[in-house]
Amino acid sequence: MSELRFDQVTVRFGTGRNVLTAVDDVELTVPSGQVVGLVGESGSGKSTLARAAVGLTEQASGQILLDGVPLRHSAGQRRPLQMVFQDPYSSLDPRMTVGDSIAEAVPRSAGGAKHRRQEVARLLGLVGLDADRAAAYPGALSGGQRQRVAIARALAGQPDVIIADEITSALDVSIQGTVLNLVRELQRELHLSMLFISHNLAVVRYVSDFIAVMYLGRIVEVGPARDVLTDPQHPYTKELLAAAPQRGTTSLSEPDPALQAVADAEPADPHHPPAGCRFHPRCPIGPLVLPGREDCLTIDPTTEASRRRHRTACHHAAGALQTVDLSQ
Amino acid sequence: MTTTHGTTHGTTMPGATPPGPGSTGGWRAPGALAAMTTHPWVRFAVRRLGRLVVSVLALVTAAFLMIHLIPGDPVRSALGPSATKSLIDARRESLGLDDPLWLQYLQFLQHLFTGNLGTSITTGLPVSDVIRDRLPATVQLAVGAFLVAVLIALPVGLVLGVLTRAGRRPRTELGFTSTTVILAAIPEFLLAVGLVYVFSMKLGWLPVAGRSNAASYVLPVISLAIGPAAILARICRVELLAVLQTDYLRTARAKRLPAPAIYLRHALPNAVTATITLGGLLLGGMVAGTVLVENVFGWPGLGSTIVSSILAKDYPLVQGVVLVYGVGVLLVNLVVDITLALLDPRSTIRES
Amino acid sequence: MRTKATRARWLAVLRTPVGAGAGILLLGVLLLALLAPILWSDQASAIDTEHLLEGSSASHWLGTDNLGRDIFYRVLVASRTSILLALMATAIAVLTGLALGTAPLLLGRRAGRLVTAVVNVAVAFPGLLLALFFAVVFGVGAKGAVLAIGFAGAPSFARLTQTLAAGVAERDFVAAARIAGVGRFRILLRHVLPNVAEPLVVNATIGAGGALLAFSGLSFLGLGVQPPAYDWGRLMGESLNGIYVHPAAALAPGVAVVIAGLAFNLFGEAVAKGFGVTAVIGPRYRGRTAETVPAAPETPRKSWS
Amino acid sequence: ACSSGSETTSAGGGKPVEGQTLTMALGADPGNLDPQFTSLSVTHQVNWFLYDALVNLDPSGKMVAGLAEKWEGTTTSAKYTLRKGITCADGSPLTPSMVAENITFVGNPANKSTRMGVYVPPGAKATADDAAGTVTVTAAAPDAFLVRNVGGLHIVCGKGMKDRNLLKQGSDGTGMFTVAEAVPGDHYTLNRRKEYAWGPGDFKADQAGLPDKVVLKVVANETTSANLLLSGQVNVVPIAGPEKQRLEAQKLFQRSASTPLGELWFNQKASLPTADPAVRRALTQGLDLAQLGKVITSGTGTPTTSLVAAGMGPCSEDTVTGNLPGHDQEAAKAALDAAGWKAGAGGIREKGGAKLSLVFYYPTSLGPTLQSGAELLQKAWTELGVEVSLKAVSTAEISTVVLAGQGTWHAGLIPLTVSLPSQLVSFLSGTTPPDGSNFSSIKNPGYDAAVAKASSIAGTDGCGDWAAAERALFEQVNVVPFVNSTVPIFGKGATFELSQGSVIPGSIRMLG
Amino acid sequence: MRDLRVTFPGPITPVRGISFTISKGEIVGVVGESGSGKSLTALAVAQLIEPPGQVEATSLSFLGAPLLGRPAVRSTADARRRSLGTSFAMVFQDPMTSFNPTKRIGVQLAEGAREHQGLSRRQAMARAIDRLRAVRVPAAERRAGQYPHEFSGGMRQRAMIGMGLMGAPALIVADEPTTALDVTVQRQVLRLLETIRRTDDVAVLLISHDITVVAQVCDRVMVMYAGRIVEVLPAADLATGASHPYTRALLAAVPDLDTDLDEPLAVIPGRPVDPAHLPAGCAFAARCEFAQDRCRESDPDLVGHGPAHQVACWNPQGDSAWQAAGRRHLGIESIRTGQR
Ligand SMILES: Nc1ncnc2c1ncn2[C@@H]1O[C@H](COP(=O)(O)OP(=O)(O)OP(=O)(O)O)[C@@H](O)[C@H]1O
Ligand SMILES: Nc1ncnc2c1ncn2[C@@H]1O[C@H](COP(=O)(O)OP(=O)(O)OP(=O)(O)O)[C@@H](O)[C@H]1O
Ligand SMILES: [Mg+2]
Ligand SMILES: [Mg+2]
Repeated sequence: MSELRFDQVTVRFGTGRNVLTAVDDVELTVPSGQVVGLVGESGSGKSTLARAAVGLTEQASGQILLDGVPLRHSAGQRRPLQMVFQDPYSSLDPRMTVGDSIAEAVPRSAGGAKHRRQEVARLLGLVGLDADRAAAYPGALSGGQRQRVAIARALAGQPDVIIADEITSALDVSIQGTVLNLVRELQRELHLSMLFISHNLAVVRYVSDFIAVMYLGRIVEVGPARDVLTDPQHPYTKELLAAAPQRGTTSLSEPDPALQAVADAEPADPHHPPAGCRFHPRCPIGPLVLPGREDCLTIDPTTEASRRRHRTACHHAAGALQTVDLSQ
Repeated sequence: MTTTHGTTHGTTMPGATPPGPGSTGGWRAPGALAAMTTHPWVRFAVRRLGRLVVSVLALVTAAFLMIHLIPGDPVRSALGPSATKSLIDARRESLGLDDPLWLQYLQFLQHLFTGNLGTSITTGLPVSDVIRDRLPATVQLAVGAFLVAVLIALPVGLVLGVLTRAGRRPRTELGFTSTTVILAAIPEFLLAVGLVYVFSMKLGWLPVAGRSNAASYVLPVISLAIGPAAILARICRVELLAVLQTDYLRTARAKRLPAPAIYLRHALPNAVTATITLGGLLLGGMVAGTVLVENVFGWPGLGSTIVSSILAKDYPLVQGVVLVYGVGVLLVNLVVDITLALLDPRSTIRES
Repeated sequence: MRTKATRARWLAVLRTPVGAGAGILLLGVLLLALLAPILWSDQASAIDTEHLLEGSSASHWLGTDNLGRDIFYRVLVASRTSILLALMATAIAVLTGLALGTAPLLLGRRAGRLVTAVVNVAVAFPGLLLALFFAVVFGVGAKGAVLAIGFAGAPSFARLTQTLAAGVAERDFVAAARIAGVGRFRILLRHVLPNVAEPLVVNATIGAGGALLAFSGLSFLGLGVQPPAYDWGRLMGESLNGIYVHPAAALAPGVAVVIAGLAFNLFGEAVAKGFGVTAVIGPRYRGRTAETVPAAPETPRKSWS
Repeated sequence: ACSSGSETTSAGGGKPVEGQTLTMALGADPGNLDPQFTSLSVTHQVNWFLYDALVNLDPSGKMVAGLAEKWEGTTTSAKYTLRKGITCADGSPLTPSMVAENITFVGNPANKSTRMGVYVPPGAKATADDAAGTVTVTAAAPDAFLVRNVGGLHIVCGKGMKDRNLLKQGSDGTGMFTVAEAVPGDHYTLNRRKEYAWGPGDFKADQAGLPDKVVLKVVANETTSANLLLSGQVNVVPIAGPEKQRLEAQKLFQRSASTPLGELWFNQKASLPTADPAVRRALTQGLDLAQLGKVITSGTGTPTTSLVAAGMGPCSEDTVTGNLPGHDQEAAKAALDAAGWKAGAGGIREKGGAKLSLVFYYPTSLGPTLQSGAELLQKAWTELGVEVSLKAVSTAEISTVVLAGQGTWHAGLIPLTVSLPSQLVSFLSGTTPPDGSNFSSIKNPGYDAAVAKASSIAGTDGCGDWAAAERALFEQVNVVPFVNSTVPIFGKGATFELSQGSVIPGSIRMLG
Repeated sequence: MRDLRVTFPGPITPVRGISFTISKGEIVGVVGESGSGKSLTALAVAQLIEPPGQVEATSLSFLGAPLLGRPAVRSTADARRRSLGTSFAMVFQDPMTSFNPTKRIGVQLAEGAREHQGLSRRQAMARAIDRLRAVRVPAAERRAGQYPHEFSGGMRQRAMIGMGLMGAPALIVADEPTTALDVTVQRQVLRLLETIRRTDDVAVLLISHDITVVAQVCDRVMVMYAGRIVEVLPAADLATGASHPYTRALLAAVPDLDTDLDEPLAVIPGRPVDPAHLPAGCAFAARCEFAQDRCRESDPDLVGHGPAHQVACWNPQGDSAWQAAGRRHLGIESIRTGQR
């Protein structure tokens, strides 16, 4: 329905010496009616990006545009962007019935109390819950049910775009499936645009049309889901793919001794991100492994990214330089 | 929240700042100075000192304003409604109250720096002398009671924590809780009177009052210490119970350490931190308790001065006492914070 | 808005022996405070100069004071003043604390941080200092004492509220409400306050016990209630000097203070235990918090319970 | 009848023993020990140990030898002949010129001594004849009790006169003791001078049972003091409050002094309702003074007989009994009606639209009984149709508000303790504050006339006129003294005598 | 271990009769939904269940020595403690909270060695540094002097494993050691366990909720449900040989990189059972597609089902049955109707 665009968005926390750039100059588009999956390791800034979009965090610079218009967040208005949170246990007020929680999100302009009640019943139905559940408190619901309520609440705001931040990672695997199915179903039914955040490539793959990979506050690769998964350009994407457990392969193959230098490297400190390519201390094709790649130490690969396949932020990405058209 | 929290850089311990494994690329090359200023201890000290200075300033200003906040005219209210105008004017003049407020404030600060706290209205002695004479007795009493409270509360709280962990011995727990709640609800002065009755009058074991020999410290210190000790013991137990629930204690058990090692080496230091935080606050409260206890035991301290100076509207003395007392409390808090920082390496970080 | 589960927990609290005992005790104390002056203020103020300063007897259970008034009735009647003042001071502490503690949520970031800083400094100052301050500013009397004890308790309440509210505010349901366009004030009322209510109630209850104790101390010293009004502290101040002559008269107001304080404290403890509240401010040392509020638990990477 | 006392077996039960330490409890810290710059009675007690006066008073109030063995004088001059061999604490002899210097110093208003006007009349000067060993004092104005007054001044020796800072926490006098240690707020230790032989009257240096050391302990709480006495940690304790009863029950050695406590004053500034004698009389009639006295002394008081503290003055005539309006509620009401104060709205009397509303002051420092007394008084006057607001004030406020002011108080319980009728004159007549000390604006020609007559007669010969003066006051209900409190001083392991309410050091006997 | 039970007052029995044996050098995985009793099993094995929890078992022995029952003499108790202290290691789920925050990592590692192996302070510290190196903590010497909060999560988990290696462990029980970690770090840690198993011939009991993780590293997989083992099979057979409906459902519910994008994911309807209200019969019956009356009446035992394969099911399904029946189960309908 609507296109969400992050235009050079930067988010910083703290001040002075303690400043932390959680999201650094991010450029990302969620095309209308499509699902963009955002993956990346913990602390890479995925949630921060999402929170900036819905106005929970202020961005230091850049714009977030909905259909080309900068988003404004003022109380009382319909919020075209809605978010579903990771933890269904903390995203529902334990002191409120789920009906109230959902009703609260129904825009005031839409109608009176009666309308709101009907809307709650409709939404509960939409996410596969009985309407009489509206009177229940979250404590009486299972994790999966709560996550459905959270989704219903997000839908109550009549959003154009939904941001789903790791909505399954707090759930048991057996429940994860039902939520993923629901998300897919609803997205197709309602033609929602969606930013689907997860650290699990397999999950992202299952729901997304596009995949963006984030590392230390930057998008390092973005492209159509299938392309990124089958032809990853950035070494970090490759590492993620390799780490994703694969059924049937009992291989935890020892890393190449040559790669030992980076194999056990720690995640970088976001307060002091490495200069040049942020991934270089861990990069299996970077300066610590292959000599002669000193450019990674100093030159930031994101500047040229748009000219590479999948907008990859890597000097030594496999593919040739080319522009990617997200709206293909 | 995330796995990357607290990685090596920026939080290394004193003296040791070799580059981390991933720093080969020189993505952070802290200079010596930068390392110094970013050192957690330095940062902690700077921040803490800043807070102290702000607090002291607030205190000094409040003490100054106290006299100026008195509705109407402090001199008039000191002298009473029927004082003559000439008398009031003369007094105003001598107190410098006709100067603009900022000038008076500056003068006040200047006097403070020279240790001049003014002259007591009732005795005519310099306030600084009065305080100097009486402060030690109060400090002795409060600190003594604090130490006793801690020495009673920590072992009792810890032992009871261990005994009643995970809902064991519910009856003991009930007894402990009720005892401590009752003890904490008894006003110090009542306790003091009771103790004198039993130990001095009936049994004749201890002196009734005064501050002469070691024996004369026993009752005042105990009557002051028992209430706080009860509170402290309870907090200590609750803390210990919380610590006993932690994963790292399970780790310690998984190491098959003997019970004493588990409790003393692993549980105690962690349980003690919160206890100390509270303890510092209690020490401040104990100084308040001295006011009452000093009265009962004829203790030559500042506590009795506090009350009499207020009742006599001896404002310079009240002001001096407020200042000294406030600074004392701030210092105690400083000591507590430093102790905590020493005991718990995270606190220096956590502060920010 | 109280959920059924909450009501059940309250009932559960009252069903434990400590909870039941404390509940009954507290109810009794409050009823006494309400009724005693209506029932017995005549007996309490009947002057009988023929029987000055007598010990306990059949007609005067606890003896008489130096106007021949019956101490037993005076102790009973004093309950209203004592408890009312303690509750007023607690109300001041709680309201001020709530205002200060929730200010960071309502105000902008900068103003909020300023409030936080002020509270942090204020927490360090003990109540007695404030009591002195108010005694000077407002003059010696119940008004100054109420304000002093109230404001002395406020910073710790503010800090507690702040800690608790911040913990709730960073939970996702608050973020969800904000995304849904709910205003700050409404979020505070509908989401934050109900979720911090229990620890606040517990602390207010225990705080009232502390205030009672503090008040009796101030009145005892002559810095609290001024004659001819009387509360337990003043009764103690009057009769404690005669403790060796008429122990019953001297101890009765003290016992009343202890019992009433106990009622508040025990009730608070029982509720705290029933609700699993660990944030408890030590009674009487309320100027300073025993903050044992656990920090909001870190959300593990993946956890399912 | 100065000191009344009861000697009982349990008090000492032993013979006088040597080398003991006497510990005495003081109710408050004496503060500055300089005898010429203090007005606290507790300091006065301490100074008794450190300094001597020219003349002493025996327990019955009779003048006995002090530093002077002989004295004589008129209303304007006094002459003292010093004893021989008196030495100061540092061993230097006490000379008449030293004594003269003391008197002149205190009498000089420029020196702002607090003892001026109390012992030495303002402007009095003294001359010495060292050879004859005499000191002669000349007063600027007549003083009926000049010899006795000046004779009571504590004499400071030369070093102390030069450096008064020495005296703040030390001593330089001819007294029986010297300060060995001063810990303000806690205790003062005094050592006895073995060479001391010039005690009151026929005191002898080889008296058995004198303590070698005296420890004065500051104990504010009377219960604590009583406990200290009972547990033997203290030998001498003055007790004003309810602990009296307990100690009395123990049958301890006891000497008591009585001081005025129930003294009702009316502010008689023109324009105040209490300026009207009829109102004052009615208000007094409305009170049951006996009952009030009982309340404020917890039943231990004695009826007042004079405005001068009982047993302290040179005169002993009862001027009070029968001269105060008796208790008569109905008469009081009628009198108020007659005075124009008619019952108004809310039962409060009114006159010309103004309510009969009185502010009543009473001191907090004299114990909780005054509070009760005030409440009783409030009740009684309320029944008369008078609105009474009580105001408890500290001693400091009393002296600044009442004694120095002219404002908003109407009546008060303000006990004034004096030991000579002449000391009362400035409070009861003459200029009002701020220039004078007639704080209740009394204008009583009868009193003034009687005083004028009495002042011209030196010594006890004027007693009859002084008594007439007091009676004139009571007739006009200018001031209503009705009860004295007795403050017993208890002793355990020691006996002693009192003079002017203070323990006489030379009378102390330690018992073993 | 035979017939292990863990009981809490209530009475709740979250672990109801578990039997298994782990041999040297073997990695055994335990999977199951949350609350199925995995952690309690691990804790029971490690003798870390505190009263009021109670552990019962017909036999529970480690390296041939019994672990249960109060030893008659003190020395036996000490010996048992020592033996457990040196040859039994435990790695917990949350590396953030499993270290004492007030003690240096090195000290925490050395502590056990000083206690059980009688090493001096210096020796123990040297060994700690050596072990840190062995688990590939870079700059081990400096790291040993740091506090836990200065470690990253993965690093802490490695240090935790290093702590287990201070002695000469025969068995490492790892309770969800990678759950709190990033996928890339997870792989490092799993690799580390693998390496240790290979080089030191240590047995590993690896607990995880994620069947794919277990499948990757383990030799043998035990599937737990409601406090019981419902299926044991070699990890290699997981994809094809699993025959308990629960195992099947678990496998199908987790998407992987090969999941068919056009099909909805498999779903296990309903909720896990509450250990306080166990149904009669098979605990899984209520959620089971193939449940029959018999399933609801009596609880099946764990019985052999081919070599190295045991199943506790009255109605185990073969690969083909699953394929056929499973489809029915995967409709949107099941979502829409909610969870029963
Ligand atoms: N409110 C905040 N204040 C300071 N730092 C923050 C705040 N929120 C997030 N950060 C930091 O910003 C960085 C990015 O965090 P973010 O939560 O966006 O990561 P993420 O990719 O969502 O991680 P995860 O997968 O763990 O959810 C982290 O280093 C985090 O510590
Ligand atoms: N101390 C206890 N008292 C009562 N019940 C308990 C206790 N500890 C655990 N349980 C119950 O035992 C059951 C199994 O718990 P356990 O921790 O072993 O599950 P798990 O399989 O490890 O789950 P997870 O995957 O969440 O770690 C749970 O239902 C839990 O509620
Ligand atoms: Mg996130
Ligand atoms: Mg577990």
